[in-house]
Amino acid sequence: DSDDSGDDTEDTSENTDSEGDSGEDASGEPQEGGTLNYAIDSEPEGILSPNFYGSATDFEVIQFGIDPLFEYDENLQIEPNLADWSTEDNKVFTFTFEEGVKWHNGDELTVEDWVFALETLADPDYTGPRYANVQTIEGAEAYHSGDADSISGIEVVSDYEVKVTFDKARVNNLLNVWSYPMNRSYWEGVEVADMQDSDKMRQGMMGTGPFKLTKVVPGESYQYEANEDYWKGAPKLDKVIVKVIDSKSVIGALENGDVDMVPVHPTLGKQVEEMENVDLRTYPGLSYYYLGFKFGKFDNEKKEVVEKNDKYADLKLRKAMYHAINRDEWIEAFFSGYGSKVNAPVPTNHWIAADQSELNDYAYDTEKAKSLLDEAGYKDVNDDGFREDPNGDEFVINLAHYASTNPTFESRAKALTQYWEEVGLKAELQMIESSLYYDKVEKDAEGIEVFFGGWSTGSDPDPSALWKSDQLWNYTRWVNEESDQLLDDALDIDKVGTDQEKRKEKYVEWQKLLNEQLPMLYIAELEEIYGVNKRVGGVEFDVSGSNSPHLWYIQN
Amino acid sequence: MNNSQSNVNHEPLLQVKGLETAFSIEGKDHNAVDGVSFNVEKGKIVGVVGESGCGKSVMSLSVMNLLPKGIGKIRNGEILFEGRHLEGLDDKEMNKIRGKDISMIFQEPMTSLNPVFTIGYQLEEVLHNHFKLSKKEAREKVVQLLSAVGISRADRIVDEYPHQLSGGMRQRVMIAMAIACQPKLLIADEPTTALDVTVQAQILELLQDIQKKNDMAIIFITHDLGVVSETCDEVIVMYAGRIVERTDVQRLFNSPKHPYTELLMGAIPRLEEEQDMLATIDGIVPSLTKMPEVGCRFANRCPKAMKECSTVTPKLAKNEEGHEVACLLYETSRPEEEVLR
Amino acid sequence: MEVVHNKDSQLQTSKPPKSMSPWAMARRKFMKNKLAMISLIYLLILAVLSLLAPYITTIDISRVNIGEMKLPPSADHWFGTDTSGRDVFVRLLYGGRVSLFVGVSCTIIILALGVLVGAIAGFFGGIVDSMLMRFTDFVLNFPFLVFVIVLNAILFGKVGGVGVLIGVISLLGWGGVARLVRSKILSEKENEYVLAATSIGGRPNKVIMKHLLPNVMTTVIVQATITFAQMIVAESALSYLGFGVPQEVPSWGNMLSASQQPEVLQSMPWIWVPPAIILVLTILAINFIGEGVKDAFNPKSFR
Amino acid sequence: MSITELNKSQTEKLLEVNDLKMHFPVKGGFFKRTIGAVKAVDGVTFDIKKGETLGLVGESGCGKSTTGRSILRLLDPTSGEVLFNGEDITKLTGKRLRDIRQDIQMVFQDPYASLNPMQMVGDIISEPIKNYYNKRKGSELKAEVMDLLTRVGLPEEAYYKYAHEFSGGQRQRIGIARALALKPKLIIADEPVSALDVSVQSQVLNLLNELQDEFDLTYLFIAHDLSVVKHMSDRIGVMYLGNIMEVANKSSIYADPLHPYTQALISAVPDASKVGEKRERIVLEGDVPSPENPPSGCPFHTRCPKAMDECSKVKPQLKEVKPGQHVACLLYE
Amino acid sequence: MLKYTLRRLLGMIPMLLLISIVVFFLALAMPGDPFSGEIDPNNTDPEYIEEMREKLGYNDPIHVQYWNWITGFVQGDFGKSVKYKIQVSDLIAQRLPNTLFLGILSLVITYLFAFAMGMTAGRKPYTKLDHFIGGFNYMMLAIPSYIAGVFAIYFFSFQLDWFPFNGSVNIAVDEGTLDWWLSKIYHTFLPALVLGAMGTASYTQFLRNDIIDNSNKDFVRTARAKGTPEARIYNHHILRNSIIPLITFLGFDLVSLVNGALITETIFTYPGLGQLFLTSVQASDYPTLMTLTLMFSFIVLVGNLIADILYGIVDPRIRID
Ligand SMILES: Nc1ncnc2c1ncn2[C@@H]1O[C@H](COP(=O)(O)OP(=O)(O)OP(=O)(O)O)[C@@H](O)[C@H]1O
Ligand SMILES: Nc1ncnc2c1ncn2[C@@H]1O[C@H](COP(=O)(O)OP(=O)(O)OP(=O)(O)O)[C@@H](O)[C@H]1O
Ligand SMILES: [Mg+2]
Ligand SMILES: [Mg+2]
Repeated sequence: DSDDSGDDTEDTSENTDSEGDSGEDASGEPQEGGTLNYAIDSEPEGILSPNFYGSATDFEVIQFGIDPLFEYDENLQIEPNLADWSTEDNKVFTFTFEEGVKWHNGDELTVEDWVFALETLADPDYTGPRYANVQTIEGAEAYHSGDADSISGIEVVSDYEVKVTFDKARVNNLLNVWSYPMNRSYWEGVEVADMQDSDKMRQGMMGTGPFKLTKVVPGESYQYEANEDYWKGAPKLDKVIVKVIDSKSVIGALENGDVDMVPVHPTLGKQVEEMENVDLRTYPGLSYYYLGFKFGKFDNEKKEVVEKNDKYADLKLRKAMYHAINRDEWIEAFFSGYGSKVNAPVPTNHWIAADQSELNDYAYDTEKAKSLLDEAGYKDVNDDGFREDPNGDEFVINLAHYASTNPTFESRAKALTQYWEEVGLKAELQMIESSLYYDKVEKDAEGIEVFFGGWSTGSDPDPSALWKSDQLWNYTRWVNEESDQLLDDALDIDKVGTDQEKRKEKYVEWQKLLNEQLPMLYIAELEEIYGVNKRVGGVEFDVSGSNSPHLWYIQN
Repeated sequence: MNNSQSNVNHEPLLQVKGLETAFSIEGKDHNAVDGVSFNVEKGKIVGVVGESGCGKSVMSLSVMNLLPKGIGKIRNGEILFEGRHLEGLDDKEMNKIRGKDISMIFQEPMTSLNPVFTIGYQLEEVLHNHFKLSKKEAREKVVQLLSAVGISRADRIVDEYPHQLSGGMRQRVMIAMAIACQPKLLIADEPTTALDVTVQAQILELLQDIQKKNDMAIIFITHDLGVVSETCDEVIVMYAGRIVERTDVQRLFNSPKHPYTELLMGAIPRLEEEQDMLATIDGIVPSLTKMPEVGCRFANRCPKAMKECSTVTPKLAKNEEGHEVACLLYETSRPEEEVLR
Repeated sequence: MEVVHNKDSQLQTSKPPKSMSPWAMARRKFMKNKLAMISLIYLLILAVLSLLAPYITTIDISRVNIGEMKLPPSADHWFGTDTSGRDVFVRLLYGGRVSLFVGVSCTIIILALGVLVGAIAGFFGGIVDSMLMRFTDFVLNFPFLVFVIVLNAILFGKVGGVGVLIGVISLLGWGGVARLVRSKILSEKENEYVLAATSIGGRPNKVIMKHLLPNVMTTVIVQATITFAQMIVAESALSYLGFGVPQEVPSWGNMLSASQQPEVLQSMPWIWVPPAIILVLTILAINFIGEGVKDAFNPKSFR
Repeated sequence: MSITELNKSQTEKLLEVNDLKMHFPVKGGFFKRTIGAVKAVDGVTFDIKKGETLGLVGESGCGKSTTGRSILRLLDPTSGEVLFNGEDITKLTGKRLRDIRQDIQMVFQDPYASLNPMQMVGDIISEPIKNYYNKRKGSELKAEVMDLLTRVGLPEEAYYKYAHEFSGGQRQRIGIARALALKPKLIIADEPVSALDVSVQSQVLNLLNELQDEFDLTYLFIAHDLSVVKHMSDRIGVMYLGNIMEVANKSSIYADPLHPYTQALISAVPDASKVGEKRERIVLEGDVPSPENPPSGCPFHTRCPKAMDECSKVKPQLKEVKPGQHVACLLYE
Repeated sequence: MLKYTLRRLLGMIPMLLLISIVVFFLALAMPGDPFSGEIDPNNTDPEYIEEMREKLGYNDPIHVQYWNWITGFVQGDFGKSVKYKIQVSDLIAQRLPNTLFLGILSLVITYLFAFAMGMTAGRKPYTKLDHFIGGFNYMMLAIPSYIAGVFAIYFFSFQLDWFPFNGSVNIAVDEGTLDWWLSKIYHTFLPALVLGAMGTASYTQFLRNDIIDNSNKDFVRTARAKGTPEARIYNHHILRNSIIPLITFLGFDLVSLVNGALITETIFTYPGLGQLFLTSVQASDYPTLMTLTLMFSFIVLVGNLIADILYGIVDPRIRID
């Protein structure tokens, strides 16, 4: 994670395909007019298109002007927005578009605009990071390599209906497919290769969302005005100004009313809570922290784990290390309590999350940790106060953590080592420059044994890329056939069909396995926190994020 | 050189009476000039000689009211210029006199001109300070002045900067500046010391010419007795802030009276005569903070010193020939009460 | 300036023949300078406290104390504790260790390099001078902070932390001193005593060592104070920006960088104000000492 | 010194300077190329006999100091030879060069800048001895230095003092003591009194005269004050713009200057002995030209009242016009 | 003058070339590349990253990379920012005006204050006012600019709410209008003040000392002897001499502005080149990083050149041709 904002999960983008839900009725008396000052505390890259942006910060900027085809409800279940769908087999989908939806320039939204978006993403010259979201459409690969002039899997039926055929039936085809249209006439005459650089994307944007972008001061602020023709109803606010502020200014800006709404780092939550004029709003997040172990080395050519590392192979050792950590205290201390324990690599609010009662809770228990270590043969044989390994050799846990200007990183990592030392395990901390950190982890660099990490889950819960033993990003290099099988099964249309519950079952089973085997020590999941000025009304949050901003308003 | 004779009014141009100028050093005032009195007649050249540090410059700066502010001040005495008191005049009043009636040139022609203004500009300034002139008139006048001091390419020099000129030329510019308003008195503080002999000769020649032409009085400060002998009408010999001897030039060189003057003259090698040994004066001029309170200040270096020299302060007095000297070897110099005792 | 040294032989017998070297005179003058002496004493106390920090307190400075986080000043924790539950006062002492150490080391290396290059270029002149000065210009053309950041980013993590910083800062910082020493040597070389030293049979190395360097030394010492202050600022600024000494090492800059956390900036002044004040006081003290030294060596004020 | 001795020693040439040239390169431009030269000394020829004093006069910047320094090889002359006791100093290197400095010493102009402010007087004076006689015993050395101090008229306490505690005249004595320390045969005195007040000046001049007799010294006495030079010297060389214009016994130079420049120079010196009488002064026009761009032919022709056409073309050579009187002027061709 | 300038400009070329090589190798030596750690299974995959590395030429031989970079560079093609995904030239064009504005404003502040205080103090040295100004300056010199920045935000923005704490302009006003300029000044004032504080202090002291020095010069005595009024002596004769070194500092100011901008812009979230530089280091955005580094070096070179040339212009004693 390269932002020094304090948000230190790897959430470099995404999961944001989910937008607030529309049906929600805002409470209070909506008032017409007014300007909302919305702040973001790290610098956006300035790519004002959902089809091209790369950083989550950019999404925060553009969210006011865009509107996706589908949305997610408070259970992260997909539901229609601009378009509805139907499918028989999870391979061929028919999408029906809402009629009468207008682009900001007055054009009417048609399926052509979406097809244009899909073609752009699949274009050989496409410079953004989203090709994977169209890759699964039949014929996309051919189009991408330049072998075809169009994507064969797309069949336009009418202005408001399109049929899309995927290369094969999958459970998550719908979740995965790209859901933002692009206005074809707006982009007329701009080559795909030039889109990212063009002023049309840097200085303006074209969307169907509740607000129109009217002014841009790059890297600094963005001004939106209400889109009176918004298909779900005209917004209540006249204007939204998105400002970039430094994270250290957040409190001051909230307090003196310069900013109405801003994401807040957990450590600041208490202060915001105390403010008279500001409400602290929280909702369950989809990210979690873990401590991973390196069980081997990966060969990226062969796509397999080639070397084994036995240092942490003993499950009792890992369990003892888990029991030694006082996660509640740690979360309270470093996240001011805006978070909670997790016991498996899935945030508890995700729809696939196993019921917590089904999982072991490795509660803080130093005695248990000690006895587990004794059992496993980790004993202090030379009376230096630290345990040696079963062979009687010195045993040091090497913990790696990323470093940035945020000083809490060092202390929270140090605190973890101190927990281990309390049960007699010597531990050393290595802080690694954050820009290099995941590179080293990915390359299984020397010295990386136990590593701290964070992750965000998207709306499609499939964790294969992180856990399958043939995946580069399976950082622990943990190889477990049962796990691989479960993950495959969960996607297998033949096994789970289109039934979400069935799919969830697979994942629950998988979570139990991981909770038992502990290839990672799952530490905590965080809440997302917003500071919202009391004068702002109509804002609702759930696990999928906020509701649509056209419902927001200013009181008084 | 005696043009002043024609003047019926015998009031001297400049009268200095009992001048005491003090510097404050570490909070205490010390007299750098201690009871100096003399007159300068119209059109006369008065030479002031003495070793380094004996107060020549301070005396002249006192007359010009140019003492460093806050450090030096006139403590006592009167300075009368054409009968008008100069001491105690404020800057505004003084500025009307400085550069117009009395002007001054300094030893260092290299640093006395402002390096960032053209020669012409600096000359024009003195004219603007005292007369209402248009730019063009001033410039014409400046060119004229520069030619008058013997600078050949005057119309070009006006636009040049001081660093482009040689030392001799700069001193000429300084002279032009000093005579621009046709002052009645020019104070020249060692104007030729920094110059080579051949150039010194040029400058002395020029000064004498101008003096004659303008009927100007000059106070000529130098430590070169040779220069004094060739240029001055009268000579004042100073030592440690006081005048020890004063008379006209011939008499001084033919029959110096004060032992200090004698030694000074014996110490310089002469071109004309062969000397085996030069006279020497042991020791140095006492610094301001070490001045003896009473007695003759030269006593501790004087070969003819008597016991009383360190207790009795001699006074400057005229003998019959009009030769003034301050030395106890001469009766006239004894303070009255001392004589009585 | 004239007549200030007016003791002649007669006077000397009455006074005790006490004579002082210019060093001694400068020392005496310096000691008379109250502000400089206070500054010096402050700096000495600070240095001693910092050096002795491990002996003064037994606290493990790297330990995170979850139970004692963010405590305001109290009898237990004079300056309170920081967001990691570490005692701010103790960290301040340890921070002084690092900051002063970095400052001193950089200053020494910079001066050594600068004097070496400057003296060689200035004394030998000619082609040696041209080459060295071109090289110095080259180094001087790197914007200091920019290159320190880039270099530090490269070397960081490959070699030990504080050492890298010292190396990088020194490597980029000596140019100014070299130029200064060179010009000082050039002008000092013009003095007749250097000619005299050669004329009485002195070899070049002796002339440099015995005659030139001692006279250039005064300038170097004054420069040393300036450099020292600059280096302390450089270290702390870099650490503040996150490109200085590693975060886990307490230094004043690192402590100050805590003020980038809004909660600390606004509601926990005890965490960032003490290092800020100590830092400012230290620089102030060094500057005063520098002024004092300059004054003490200034021949115009030999009284 | 008896008359016979004097005659004998005076015929022996201690130092011969032949066509000495010292050109300082002028650098300019980005690449610091040599773009010109300051012809500080441009073909100077003279000799000094044992035991005599040769005076060198001339206006500021005419190359007097440069000549003096070149003789001591403090500067490396561009061309020409300097024979000391028949040995060419300009060709010497290494140890031999250092050794020659035992025999030739220098007294400098500025009594302030010529003494290292960081050294004690004792060290200043003993340094030359230490440079050459490293093994000399401490006490012996100290006695020697004390002796020198007394000899130049300084109290013995001076040993432990620093230069800044002395007046200009006293400092000059220290400089003289340093020059004497190696018992040299020739002393080059480069304007030793021009920074001093008249009263102090006479002390130093007298001292130099005394020392000459006592240590059997030969002087090259440089000054710009003609009367001082005349007082000190047996013979006088007059320099102008890097050239010697005239060399002769002091009596003949004063009584009968042949070169127009010498004539002007002498007439320009204000002399206290002639009070009241108005002398005929020859006042030269203009200033000394820059040695970077000296006039062609005779360097003096631009200011010479007797200049002829050919003066700007032909550079006159030094010639013996009268016995013992050498002049470089086309008037005497 | 012109010839000299041209010659100096030519002389800069080899220096720039050398620096460009150094910069290039430094960038090469920097660990990791912009894609290190960019992982996100939701919309990127390892193949995409490898593809991008290849596309951007990270896998070419070194000399080819250098050649491509430097030839592009001299033609004004600085490459594409990896972080912002636009041409570096465009990116710089966006930020440069802000930095320029900040720099100019800070210079104006520096010189205005320095002149006012320096002249006051220099004219009446050793008075109470002088001591006060001196003490103030000592403080300013001792407070590192980042501390000053933090304090300034703390007091002026948060406690007093006088100035904004971030940004360069209020978006609500239209570009080019008077309000827009005022808003820009309003936003830039505090960072400019902080950026200029150190310079102000040292210039004030410098000017004061120089005025005192100059007021003891012989030419001042000459001017007095001419009957020149005291005010004119200070405001004209002395000031003109004291200004000369100060003006030549302008060149070196450019250099310290570069260093200062890094810190100040970061603290005030002011979107200028300094902030961009730090972001590009953190994000390993090499094209931007290299361009900026080279550009800053260039500014230093130019700054030194300007200092030399200004010296020749304002000081008649120096004639350069
Ligand atoms: N600004 C000053 N502050 C303190 N003392 C001063 C100052 N100016 C002159 N003096 C002292 O006043 C005394 C007389 O100095 P003055 O300059 O008048 O001597 P002078 O006869 O002109 O010498 P010189 O021939 O060197 O010019 C000296 O002792 C000198 O030290
Ligand atoms: N190191 C040098 N480099 C360049 N030019 C020099 C150097 N030393 C002397 N000169 C020049 O050589 C000329 C002669 O200088 P020199 O010092 O020998 O004159 P001088 O007769 O001793 O004068 P003064 O009476 O002023 O001492 C001068 O024009 C001087 O500027
Ligand atoms: Mg004087
Ligand atoms: Mg000389």
